[in-house]
Amino acid sequence: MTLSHLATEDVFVVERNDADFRAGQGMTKGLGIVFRKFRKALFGKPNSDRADTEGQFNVQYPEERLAMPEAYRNMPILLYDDATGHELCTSCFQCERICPPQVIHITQAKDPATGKPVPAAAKFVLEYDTCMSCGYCAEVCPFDAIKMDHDFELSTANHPELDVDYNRLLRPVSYYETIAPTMWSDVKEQAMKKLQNNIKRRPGDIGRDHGQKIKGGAPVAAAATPAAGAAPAAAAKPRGPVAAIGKNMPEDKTAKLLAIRAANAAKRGGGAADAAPVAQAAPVVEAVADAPAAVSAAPTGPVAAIGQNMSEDKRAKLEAIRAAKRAERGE
Amino acid sequence: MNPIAIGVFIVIALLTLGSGIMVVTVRNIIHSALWLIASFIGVAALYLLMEAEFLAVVQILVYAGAVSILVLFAIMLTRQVTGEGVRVVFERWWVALLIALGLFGVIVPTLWKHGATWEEAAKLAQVGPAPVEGAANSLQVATATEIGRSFMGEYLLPFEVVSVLLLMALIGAVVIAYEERTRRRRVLTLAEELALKKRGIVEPRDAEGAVMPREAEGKVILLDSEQA
Amino acid sequence: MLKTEELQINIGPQHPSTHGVFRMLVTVDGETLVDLKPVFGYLHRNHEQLGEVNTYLQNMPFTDRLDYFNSMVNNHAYARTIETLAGVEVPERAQYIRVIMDELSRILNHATAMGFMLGDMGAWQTALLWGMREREKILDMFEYVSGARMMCNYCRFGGVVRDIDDWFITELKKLMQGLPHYFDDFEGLLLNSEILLARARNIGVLPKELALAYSVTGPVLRGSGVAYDIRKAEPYAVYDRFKFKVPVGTVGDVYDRFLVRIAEMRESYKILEQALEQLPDATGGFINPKVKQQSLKAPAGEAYARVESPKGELGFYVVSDGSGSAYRYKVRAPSFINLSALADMCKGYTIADVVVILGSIDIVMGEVDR
Amino acid sequence: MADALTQLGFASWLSVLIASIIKVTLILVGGSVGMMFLTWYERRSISYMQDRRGPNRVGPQGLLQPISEAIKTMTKEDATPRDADKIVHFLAPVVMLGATVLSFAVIPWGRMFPVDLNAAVLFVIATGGLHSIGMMMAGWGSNNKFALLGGMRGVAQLISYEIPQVMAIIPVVLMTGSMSLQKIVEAQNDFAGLGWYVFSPVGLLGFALFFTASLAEGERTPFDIPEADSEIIAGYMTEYSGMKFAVFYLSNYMSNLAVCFITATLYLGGGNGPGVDALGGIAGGLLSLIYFLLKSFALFFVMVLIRATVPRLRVDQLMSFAWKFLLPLVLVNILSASFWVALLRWDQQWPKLTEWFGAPSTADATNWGRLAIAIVLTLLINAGAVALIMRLTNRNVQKHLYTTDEELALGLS
Repeated sequence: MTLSHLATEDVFVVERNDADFRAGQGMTKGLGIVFRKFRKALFGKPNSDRADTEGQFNVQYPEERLAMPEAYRNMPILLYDDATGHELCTSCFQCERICPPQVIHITQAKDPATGKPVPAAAKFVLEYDTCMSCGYCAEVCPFDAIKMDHDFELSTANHPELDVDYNRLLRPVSYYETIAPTMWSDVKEQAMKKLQNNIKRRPGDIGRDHGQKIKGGAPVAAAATPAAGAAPAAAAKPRGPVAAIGKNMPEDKTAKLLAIRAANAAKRGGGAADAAPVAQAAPVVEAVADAPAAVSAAPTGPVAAIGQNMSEDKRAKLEAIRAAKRAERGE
Repeated sequence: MNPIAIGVFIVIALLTLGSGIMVVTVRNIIHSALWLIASFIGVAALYLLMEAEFLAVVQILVYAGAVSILVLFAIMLTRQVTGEGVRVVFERWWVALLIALGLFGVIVPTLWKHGATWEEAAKLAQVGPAPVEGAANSLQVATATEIGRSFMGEYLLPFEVVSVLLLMALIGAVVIAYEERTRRRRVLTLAEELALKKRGIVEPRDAEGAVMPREAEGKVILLDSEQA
Repeated sequence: MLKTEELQINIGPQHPSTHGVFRMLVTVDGETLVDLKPVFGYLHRNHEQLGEVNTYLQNMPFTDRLDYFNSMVNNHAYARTIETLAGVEVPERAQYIRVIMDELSRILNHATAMGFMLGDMGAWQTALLWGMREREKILDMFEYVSGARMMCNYCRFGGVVRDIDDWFITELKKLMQGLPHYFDDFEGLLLNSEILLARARNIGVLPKELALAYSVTGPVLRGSGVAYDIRKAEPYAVYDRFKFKVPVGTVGDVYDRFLVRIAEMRESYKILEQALEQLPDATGGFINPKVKQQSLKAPAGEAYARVESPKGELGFYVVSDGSGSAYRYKVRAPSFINLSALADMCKGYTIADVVVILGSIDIVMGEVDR
Repeated sequence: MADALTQLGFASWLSVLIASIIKVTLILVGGSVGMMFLTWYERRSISYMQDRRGPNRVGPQGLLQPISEAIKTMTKEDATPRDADKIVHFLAPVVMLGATVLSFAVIPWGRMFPVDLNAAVLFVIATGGLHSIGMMMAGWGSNNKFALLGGMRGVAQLISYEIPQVMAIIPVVLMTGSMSLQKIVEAQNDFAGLGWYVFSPVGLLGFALFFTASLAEGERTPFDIPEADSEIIAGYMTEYSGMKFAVFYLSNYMSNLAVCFITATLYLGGGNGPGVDALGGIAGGLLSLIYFLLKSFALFFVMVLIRATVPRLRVDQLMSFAWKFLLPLVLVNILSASFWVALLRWDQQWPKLTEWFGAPSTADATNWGRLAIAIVLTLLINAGAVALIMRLTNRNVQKHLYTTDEELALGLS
């Protein structure tokens, strides 16, 4: 009885070889194959070519890392422009609406003078612990402000830390360019054009008051107004890999101290003169944003140093891999 | 006789006797069996001390390794494992005492009369085992060769009688077990059930052996989460 | 007379070989199994209710989490249902891409499933790790196209989210160079191993009639000797353009299921070859650009679409009331239906066989409990 | 060693005591270090078979991994189930380890013999049999159904496989004429140290049978049914954790090591090999130790290879394999061994034959003709027996491949 209306030529019966005489030949063959594998893995060199089925395939993780494909998505991040420090996000709520587990919470910025909404987000909170990394937010964002990060080393002992706010979500555009060059170059022009339009509609420092650092090393807000005195302190909060959070409390404290001093100095009117120590304090954790500056300015902290070296290493390696891949693809 | 040997002997003998006493006084019947094993091993150690290596090894192999395990199996297969309510001393304890005394009365004089003293044994051990031909020497060390020769020569008849007895026990066990197996309830597999039904030989039966209704054919079992 | 006593054992929910949190309440007589009661629901995540709350697009990543080995196939089935419901055209190229992903999923699923089954049998993970090696290679490529290894979220209504490029094609060709070696090694390792034969032949027999009565699908059904494959019976996507055969077993035991899975991997390989050959000629883009993904509204009505998932017939049933989310949403999960036959398949065999039979059904608890 | 100490001026009892303590320490240290090496060796080689790398972080090439694991297990919580029989639960691993260590008392390291017992071969088997007590205690004392199942399975398996194991040794004992391991090693020293028993048909079959039975005794795949992790979690070890579990583990691997050592001694010539006699003295002893360890670890590699390849048997298949496959072959092997011994030494066995056919060769020279006859005869017997048994097994398997009428009839009553 067959249920199917399949033609007989479409069906074949698997061979069971039930009538064969068994004298351990099958087991011997298996032992031979396993021994061959052993020999090849022991004397052959490790490989990761997709055509190979022999040799060792491990990647020794902390030292060796696989190249991440550009499309890789882990957790969402927000982008800001390197040059002006303006965030790309305009709080259009598209991501908040599409997010399947609903972990994105945005508050729109308002013009302090008029009280009208401004195309920028005042608060942006993302619950990393509940995020399912589906990538819809990055997909729907019309301003290319939210993107998926490649950093997956996010483990922490402090669970509330995983409600990530604006300060720790922000990454410069140049960072995203390193991890996903082609994907960014596809949308770059359009995104930047939209950003320029939006900047025009942002009064004062709205849109760049979350501690982002423009090229040259100094936080935007610190040099601008005394009212934004809290900004450097906020900037001192680590916003690189979340893994680094909590490990550099001392640095945090010194940074805050320096920030307060800087604010005081700014009040006294000597803001420009004292910008340097602020810059020194702030970039401790700015590993991702501006590595060379950070290295030169880093006060101490073995933890921070390791973090910096790691990410720098990683970036260099990443770039090398990218280049190799591009060459491979014949570009 | 060096002092070490005496010390070791005393320790082992005390352990053996102590475990023997524990066997009959412990309430938990499994513990009792485990103490019995300890006692067996103590005896084996005593054999080893007497340089009867083969005997010692056989003692471990047969008694500690096999017989005691059979005892344990038998205990575990019975219902009451812990034996909490077991009375340790029975009313007719004096019968057991009499039997034990009788055995003691037979064994000790025999040993006294025919056994070797420590000094003789030590001398013999230093000289080395007696040559094979001198089988008449009753003091020789019990090696495997000697035991084998006496089984096949001097004690052939008792040996064969015991063998036949054991063989009978073996065959009996097989017969009983075989009968058990055929009578044992056999859980039908799905394919067997279906084959039976197809042939119309008999109604398939459920676990208790009751005939299952016909509508079981092609039944679909509703699982918990589906019902909910 | 000697009498044996029945013993009740809980196998699971925390047990090495229940493939997730699954409990089998087993009654044994000695080592022989008298009764088995499967207990599940430990992984219940309210998937179907969520599907009625979410919009159609929002539900796509949740389908990844059903059978987390084959998220590509789950996406495909779900997308097909919504496409049927909303009447969305899918370009040819997108269909080809979907087929390639489905067949890659099938290979990786069977490789690991057989590995896990052999692991349950006691073969110390060798077959499993070889399968894992191939799976990793395939997952790397999934990561390249979709951005994630397991939770791919790759399909969209009317196509897929990202086109496959030359890198993918070259890597796929490389991968396919290696796959036959893997099949050969795998077959040579265990297919004729005397111990495997002793453990698998005539164990867990599910006769044809009962397989149909239980409505099991996939390799379990084909192992029982019913040639039923949705790719042939109701060709979806572009499956009618490929030449491949449907392997079926004769006895319906664990060994037959094992053989059918291996044969299916080889057939999938053939499909991949043909799909790669025909892909350049395929018309259309990777996605239908006319479809409004986020605000897709389906007309009132109902739709059921199914695909041949590696585990069996995976179907989604969606009732729409005209709004942007489903009114009723139901998943026909192959693992769940196949699992319902477990209790009767195991009766009369020993405990050691139970785990092997469970392994040969190839369940994923994410799909069973939903 | 005791003599040397006496010469140094110690009292005789003291020297015996010191020598014993030194020996015991050496055995224990050697056994545990060997076990540690063995776990590393197994994990590394099985990794290579599975295209992985295995432990390579702790120490050079991961050699210190077992030490870190020992520290880990020692610092873990040592849990005892509430309703368990506490004393029995505690003593079970001790008994297991004790039984294993006992067997190391007689195991030779190359040509170094800790104790040369007359019944050494039997002693190893007997101490192996003591494992079943530990298993039973662990299974029963844990008050856990899985543990009890595992314990019962283990005991049944050990008792069943003890029989073919002991009987597989009989040919060796027959050929040597002694049960002392030292004599057995000496007897394999012909042909420039290559006269191993495994090169004779009797020894080859005996080797295969003994090794198979030892796999079962050491609970190695495909006979690791007492601790079948996919069925009964960890068998009798289910309720053990921390140090007690480590002791079980230690005893398991040490007994595997012992099995390898014994097999190498019985069939592969122990420390014999080309060049050992030529060197002599301490250098020869070292060389013999190296040969011995090489042989043993090669055997262990075979165990690992088998573990990486085959699934495990079912309980009933395990039993029928022991009783229906191994046992008949073992018996046939004893028969052919007696033929072998009779042919090679008929002057010692049957003086009548010597009168008729003349005295055979002297002890020094080998009688090649007679050796050839013996080889051919035993080969024929053994090969015939193997073929016959396999044929019967095949027929039996094929008969029971599908549900038969007889089986159905069994279900009817």
